[in-house]
Amino acid sequence: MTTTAPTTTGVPRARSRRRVKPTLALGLVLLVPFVLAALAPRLLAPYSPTDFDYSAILQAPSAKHPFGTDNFGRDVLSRVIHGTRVDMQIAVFTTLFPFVFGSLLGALTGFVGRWADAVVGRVADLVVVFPFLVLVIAIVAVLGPGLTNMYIAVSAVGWVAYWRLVRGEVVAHKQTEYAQAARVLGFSPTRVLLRHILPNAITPAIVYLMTDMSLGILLGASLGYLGLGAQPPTPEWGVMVADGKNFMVTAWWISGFPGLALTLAGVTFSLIGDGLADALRPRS
Amino acid sequence: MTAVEGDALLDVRGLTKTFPAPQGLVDRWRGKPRKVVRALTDVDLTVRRGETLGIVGESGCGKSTLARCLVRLYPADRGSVRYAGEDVLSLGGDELRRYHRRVQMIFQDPFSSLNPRMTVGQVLREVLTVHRLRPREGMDARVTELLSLVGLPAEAAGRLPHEFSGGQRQRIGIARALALEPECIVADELVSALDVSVQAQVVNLLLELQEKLGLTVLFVAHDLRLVRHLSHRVAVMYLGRVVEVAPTNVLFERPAHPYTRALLAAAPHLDPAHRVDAPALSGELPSPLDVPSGCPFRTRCPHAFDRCVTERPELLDVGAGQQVACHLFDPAASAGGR
Amino acid sequence: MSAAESVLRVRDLDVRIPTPRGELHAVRGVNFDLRPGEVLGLVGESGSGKSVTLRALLGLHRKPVRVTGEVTYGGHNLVGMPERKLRDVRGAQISMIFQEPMTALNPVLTIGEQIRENLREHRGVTGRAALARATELLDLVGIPSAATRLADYPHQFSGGMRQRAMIAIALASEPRVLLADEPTTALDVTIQDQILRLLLRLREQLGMSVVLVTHDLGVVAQTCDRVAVMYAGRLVETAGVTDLFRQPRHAYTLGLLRSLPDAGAHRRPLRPITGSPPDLRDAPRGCAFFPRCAFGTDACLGAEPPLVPLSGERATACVHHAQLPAVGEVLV
Amino acid sequence: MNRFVRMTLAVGATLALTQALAVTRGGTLVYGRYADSLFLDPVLNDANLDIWILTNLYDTLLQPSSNGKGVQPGLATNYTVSSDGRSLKLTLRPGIKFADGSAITAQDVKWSLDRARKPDNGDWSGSLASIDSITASGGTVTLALKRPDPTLPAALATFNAAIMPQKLFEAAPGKNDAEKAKAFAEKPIGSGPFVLSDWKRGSSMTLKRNPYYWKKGADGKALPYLDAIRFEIIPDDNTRILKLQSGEIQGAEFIPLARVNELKANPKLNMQLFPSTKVNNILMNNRPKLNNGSANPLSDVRVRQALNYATNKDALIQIVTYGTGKPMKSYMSSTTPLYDTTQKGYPYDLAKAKQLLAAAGFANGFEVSCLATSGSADDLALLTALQQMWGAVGVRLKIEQLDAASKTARYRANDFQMRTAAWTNDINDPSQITTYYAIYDNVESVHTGFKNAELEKIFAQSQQETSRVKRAAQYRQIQSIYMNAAPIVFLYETPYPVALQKNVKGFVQIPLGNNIFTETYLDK
Amino acid sequence: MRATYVLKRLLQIIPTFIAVMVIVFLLVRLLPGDPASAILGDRATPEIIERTKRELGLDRPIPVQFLLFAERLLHGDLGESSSLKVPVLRLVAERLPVTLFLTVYAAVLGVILAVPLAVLAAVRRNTWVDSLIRGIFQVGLSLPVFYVALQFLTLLGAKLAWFPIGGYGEGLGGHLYHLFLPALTLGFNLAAILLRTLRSAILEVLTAEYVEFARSKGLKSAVVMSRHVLRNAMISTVTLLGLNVGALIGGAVITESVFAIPGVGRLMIDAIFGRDYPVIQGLTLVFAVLVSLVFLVTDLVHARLDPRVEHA
Repeated sequence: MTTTAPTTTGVPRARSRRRVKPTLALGLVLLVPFVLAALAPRLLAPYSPTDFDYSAILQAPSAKHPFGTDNFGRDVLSRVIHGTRVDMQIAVFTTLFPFVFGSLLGALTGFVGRWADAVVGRVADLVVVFPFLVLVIAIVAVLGPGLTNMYIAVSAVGWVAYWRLVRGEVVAHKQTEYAQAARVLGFSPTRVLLRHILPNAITPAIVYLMTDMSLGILLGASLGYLGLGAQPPTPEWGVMVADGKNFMVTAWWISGFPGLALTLAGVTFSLIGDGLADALRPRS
Repeated sequence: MTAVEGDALLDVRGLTKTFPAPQGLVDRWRGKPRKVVRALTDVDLTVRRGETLGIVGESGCGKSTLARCLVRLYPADRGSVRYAGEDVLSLGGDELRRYHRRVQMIFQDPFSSLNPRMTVGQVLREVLTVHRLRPREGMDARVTELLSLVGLPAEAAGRLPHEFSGGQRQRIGIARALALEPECIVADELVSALDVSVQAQVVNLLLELQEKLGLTVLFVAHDLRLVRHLSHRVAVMYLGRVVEVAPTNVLFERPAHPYTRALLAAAPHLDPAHRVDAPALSGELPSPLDVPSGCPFRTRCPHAFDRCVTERPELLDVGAGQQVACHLFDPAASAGGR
Repeated sequence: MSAAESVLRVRDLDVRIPTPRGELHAVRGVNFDLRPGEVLGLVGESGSGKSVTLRALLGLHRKPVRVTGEVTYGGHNLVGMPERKLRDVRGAQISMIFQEPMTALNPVLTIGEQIRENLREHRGVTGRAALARATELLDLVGIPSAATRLADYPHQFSGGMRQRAMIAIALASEPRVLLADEPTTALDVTIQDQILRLLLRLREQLGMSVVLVTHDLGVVAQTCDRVAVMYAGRLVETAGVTDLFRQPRHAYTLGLLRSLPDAGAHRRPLRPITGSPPDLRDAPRGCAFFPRCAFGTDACLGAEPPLVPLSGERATACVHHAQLPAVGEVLV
Repeated sequence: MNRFVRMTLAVGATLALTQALAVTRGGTLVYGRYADSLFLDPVLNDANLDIWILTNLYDTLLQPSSNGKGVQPGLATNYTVSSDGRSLKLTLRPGIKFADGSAITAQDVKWSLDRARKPDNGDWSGSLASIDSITASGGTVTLALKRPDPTLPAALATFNAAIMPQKLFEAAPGKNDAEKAKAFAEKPIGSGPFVLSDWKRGSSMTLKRNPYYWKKGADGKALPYLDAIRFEIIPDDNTRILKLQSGEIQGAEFIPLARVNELKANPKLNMQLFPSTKVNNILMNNRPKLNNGSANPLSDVRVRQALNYATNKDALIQIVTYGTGKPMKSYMSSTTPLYDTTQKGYPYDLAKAKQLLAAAGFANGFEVSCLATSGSADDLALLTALQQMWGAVGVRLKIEQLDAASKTARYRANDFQMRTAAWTNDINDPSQITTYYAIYDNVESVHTGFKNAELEKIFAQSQQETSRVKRAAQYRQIQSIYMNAAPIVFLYETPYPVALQKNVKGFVQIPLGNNIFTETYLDK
Repeated sequence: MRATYVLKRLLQIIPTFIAVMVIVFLLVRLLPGDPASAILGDRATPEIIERTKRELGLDRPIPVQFLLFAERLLHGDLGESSSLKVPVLRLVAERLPVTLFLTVYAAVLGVILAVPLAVLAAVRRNTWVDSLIRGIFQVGLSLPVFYVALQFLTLLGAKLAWFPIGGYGEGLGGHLYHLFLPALTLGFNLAAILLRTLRSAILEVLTAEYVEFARSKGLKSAVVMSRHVLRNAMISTVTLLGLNVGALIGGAVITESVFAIPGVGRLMIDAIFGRDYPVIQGLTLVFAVLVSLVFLVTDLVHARLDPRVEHA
């Protein structure tokens, strides 16, 4: 190998450490309090989220009650903290099934193509014709209000986004030369799909998962606000905003802090999503 | 500069491949026949053991489709491909896997031909594992061996594709194909995405490996200079057909088909002294959705006559191992326009 | 070559492109003159800065890319000229065509609209006259049944036709200089052949000067009058086209020519340039080609060798230009 | 929550105010309601949503007197009862007209009353049950009675005895009375001070002044003063109040008690707490099994008593009614005649509650669900408070939020375990609420399923009893039995909270709940 | 635009409508118990339920039931509201215009907000202007619609009294005035969605070679921006707008509830609390038909804007 040997210096140095993007870092930092509150609300919350204190009704934020109290004397801070678990649960449960089911289906139909793809495509087209919230509300109306039925409804509708994303990516990646190479190398279709195509095709779905989690929280809170989601006295942020709306003028803190928590949670997931989009993009 | 006179390793007969063109609902309801892209039409070709067969042609001529049909990436519509006597198109399961061990493909794009999430070592080890080519203990040694075979250092195994230059990535692609210890390599535009100075490095590697491992190579490219340099024989394709096959020196020195002649003339010559004012060929390539009747080249051919419209010319032997699909060379016909 | 007879005079052109991993010094002190009616080839491999140079001539770079130096046209320096004034030159006096006609034509405007837009802007021609002129232009670039095709959208054209249409658009203002950025790279050989001939014919007919950026030495040999070779953001050699191919005066040019397959050496190993080009985020010390050069000595290190004039019209930045063998000579 | 016979009118003072010297005529009053009416037929309707505005559309022969103790002339100028008490003769006011200008005849009266007393027609036919037959001639209508009935004049002043135009009703499309009623009620023509002019279901209803109304105002001209009333349906309490505060509407009903003090402090508003006969309680399903077949812990009287003991009424009054209410000590309001002042109710006693639950085998409590009106802050406040209180004895309360209409529907089907409820009398007599709350054969004791033979026997006697003293003794017994059986959770009595712009005068919601706009005007 | 393309798209909508009917038909059959009781509410007597069953053909096999359902639909019969006792079609006819007005208004406000800011953010990319705009809309995307609505209601409506608290108003001016806050609530949310995509669309177009070509022609910046950049970026905006009509309607459901606007959104919520299944069914159908029509229009507009579509 005399003439062809390239100099080894030609191989660029591996840039082993990737810098974590500021958006991702900020998102992860913001996520910490939510995770803590969701995992150990009892340790963090100074009071019970449901106990009344008639001696402390509608108190403005103070050292004793940093977020004030509501019309039953419940500590708003404690309710917001306990609400974290409910809303994080909503974020996860409204997205997990759609993500898993939609992605798998997308991977399969995108890879196999033909009639399976066409059939699922038609179903998906149909589902998106129904406004998301309307369909979820209609299903909840039929099944009855409550978180479980909300999850069922969201799952029935939410998979489409993931199916589209993953299917599109799989179709695109199926055409790439590395996927073709994998086939020519004699790899089984399962291996080509799972080992080669899916890891590359799933990225947008993971990024979307984050956005979807914030949308899931918003949806859960909206349904809670409308009385179709979590039921009182569950300290769910949307329900809390609804509880506090009569006091918007006289006691802004009752709905203000849960509203703030909702927004912050949304921003957190969006930031993580944006950050992940950067971090998961393969270098080329 | 003599062609290798080996036995036929790959024998392609009447290979035809079409792709359906998208069709609207309305047209379907009206019962309009579905349009198809004619990628390959009745392709006959023989690749001999140990030789490098160059396949040239412009975009849309079907050369990449042919390559992909040969490695079973695309199912063919019609025709046969025999590899060492075995019917390739009917292979399935383990048989197909064994075929792929013998016939490998190397791809064009150094950026997309490697899975961006797998290190070079993982790429190579996966091949070895799936085909059970090495026991676990011997795996690392083999990976190093393969890397050094293509001129890459052993530490390259730990890196991801994006850490390599284009030329290095093509080397990795070659190593991946070589991991299977194939007899035959189908190289689709192997170096066309690389800069000239790097092209030469990869070309040299290919030459060297071919010598060392006795590979048969199907070299698909549009760069005539490269094809001329590397190939023992060359097949020229136009609109899904093979229009001429000949030993390299014959083809470049005595091109027979009017298209081959135009193609050679159109390729910019490196000597500024050889300048021509008029273009070698006028007109544009017809749509592969709407291939002309008879000879596909007749719409641009300066010699076209009536028969070219009605009758499709067959690939005929014209001596010295040269085959041409052109009515001008049909001894049965009176017209002789050479 | 005196400045007076040049259409375009480029001096000390520098382009700096900020990237996440540091500033890319893409063009470094480029000097050249474009003469009336000539085709100047700007040759180099990917990343050599040839396209960046071309865009800098027209001031197409946007913030945060920094361009310094002089590009003199008609007595004015185009670098740093306010956009409003620049527009009198850009597109009017100097036009440009691009590599990918598919992406360089606006997909939502018809070819006719895209030509007329130019006529209106620079020639003040509108209405029926514009239509007639547009037809004439399409005809000029060899598009059959030009009048009917004005209403077509770019996607309805074939690749070659699109490139012709783009040339027609660029020529609408009857420019004195045409900048062509790899105009045939995306095309097939036979179509490339047609387009190159077309460019040469139009150059004759319209008396334009052309700067042709390409990486294809064959295209250079067949099209250009003079050649400027770029490597790592610098011009390393300029020469008349015949001289260049006969006797390159820079080790890099020599390497390029040598790495090409030679008709006489069937299936013999080629002579590649080893290694790969430097990363322009770190300024090279000495000659940028030194790490890959077979002729390099300590003399190549130190200051980066400037482009020095040789006999005739030639100039080179190679310290060892006198020692370089001919293209065909075998190296030891 | 509804049915009522009206007549208390403990509002003389308020009414007197409306007789102030200068009234302003004209203008449209926009009034925010929490829900829309459903069926504007005086006989066949079944909800307060209808009843409380019906008398604005349909007038009655007699009207409740302004002091609330008796009746005053309406469409009839006077009535006379025969000496044996078995006949009642009414003289119609001359020249009275329906809203379309056609005359109101004695035949219309006979037809209307016959329709209203037909036993199958609606929930209120019982109030006219003593009528045997009706004869109409010229300007008089004579009612022949089966037995003497001292409550009949009051019944004739009640919404279901409203006078409707027979011809127009019968001209309405439909095969039978129910279908005709439905068609007619879409665009009813009545005899009241207003007439329906536009109705967008569930969003707004506009009533226009009836130019043919007989009653004269303080200025000597025909009532009503207003040109029109527009009811805007704003289910959300907060939005309703905000719209009132911003002046977009001039009145809003069902102000959450939590906000009474805030609105009282608003100088632009007149926060009214109209005295009422309203009692707030929680109805319990006393049946052994629920509709879905599961066992019902509430069927055990000890459990029901325990829940009553576990309910801290004083705390609820503070939390839920913001001090505006008072504890309920009988099933009837303390404003109802024959209310027994010696009743003690259920004091707050957790120990007793626990003991009772343990005795009933629910030492570890149980889960129970309660229907609530969605969007009602009061219901939510009440139930979240009860969740807390009952949680102390292990009872886990689930809240099921429903809109008013379907909540009613659910309970009518006995498909509930508990529901929030409130009652307002329609007639100034304890018999009505007793019939509903304690007598099984009427509506299964407001669908609780409560049935007590002794109570029913005493009640039957009381219905014949003319001596007020004896009747009071009977009612004391009835109230005691009911209290011990505890078919409901006794909560508190509350007023009607209505907030108005300062310039809205002469509006009154009578203790029976009816919204009276007849003499309402917008001051300059 | 070629007629065949329009025809093609129109034909494609038919199977969608049929499938939508099937889904809506099946929706109520998900209910425990029989649909007749659901439709009539719990107060219906067994006789009435039986009669209704016969009238509605509910005693027939499911496919026949569906055909009957479809037939009634084709005659414009959406059934009768069980709580309000009027034909659902009448309710829809009364209230749909309100919702349409609101959503179109919101879409217009959204576009007015998003387009110039997206252009600004794209042109000034990676500067503080860009960060600020993106930050604001990032938060906007995370703000619950009902919360924004409540804040607007309280601050701009009640406290400052700049805008009415709710209602629909009279006449065009009245509608515009009354629906400003709800439309802004929705529009802001929509703008947040649009801005993100539009900004990257503009960025992508800005780096497109045809923009460079346009600049090399010496065209004015404004011409380059409007003719070349925006015209192409608008294609994705229109598509995005169309795709988000569902989100807009969902938002309208919430805003109408908060602002007491008598539209179909509030009707839907009222119907759910009233267990008014005919209304839920009818509205779901109406919404789906509406969305598919919007998709159709979007496609046609897209084809109009992008000549590549119909030729593909």
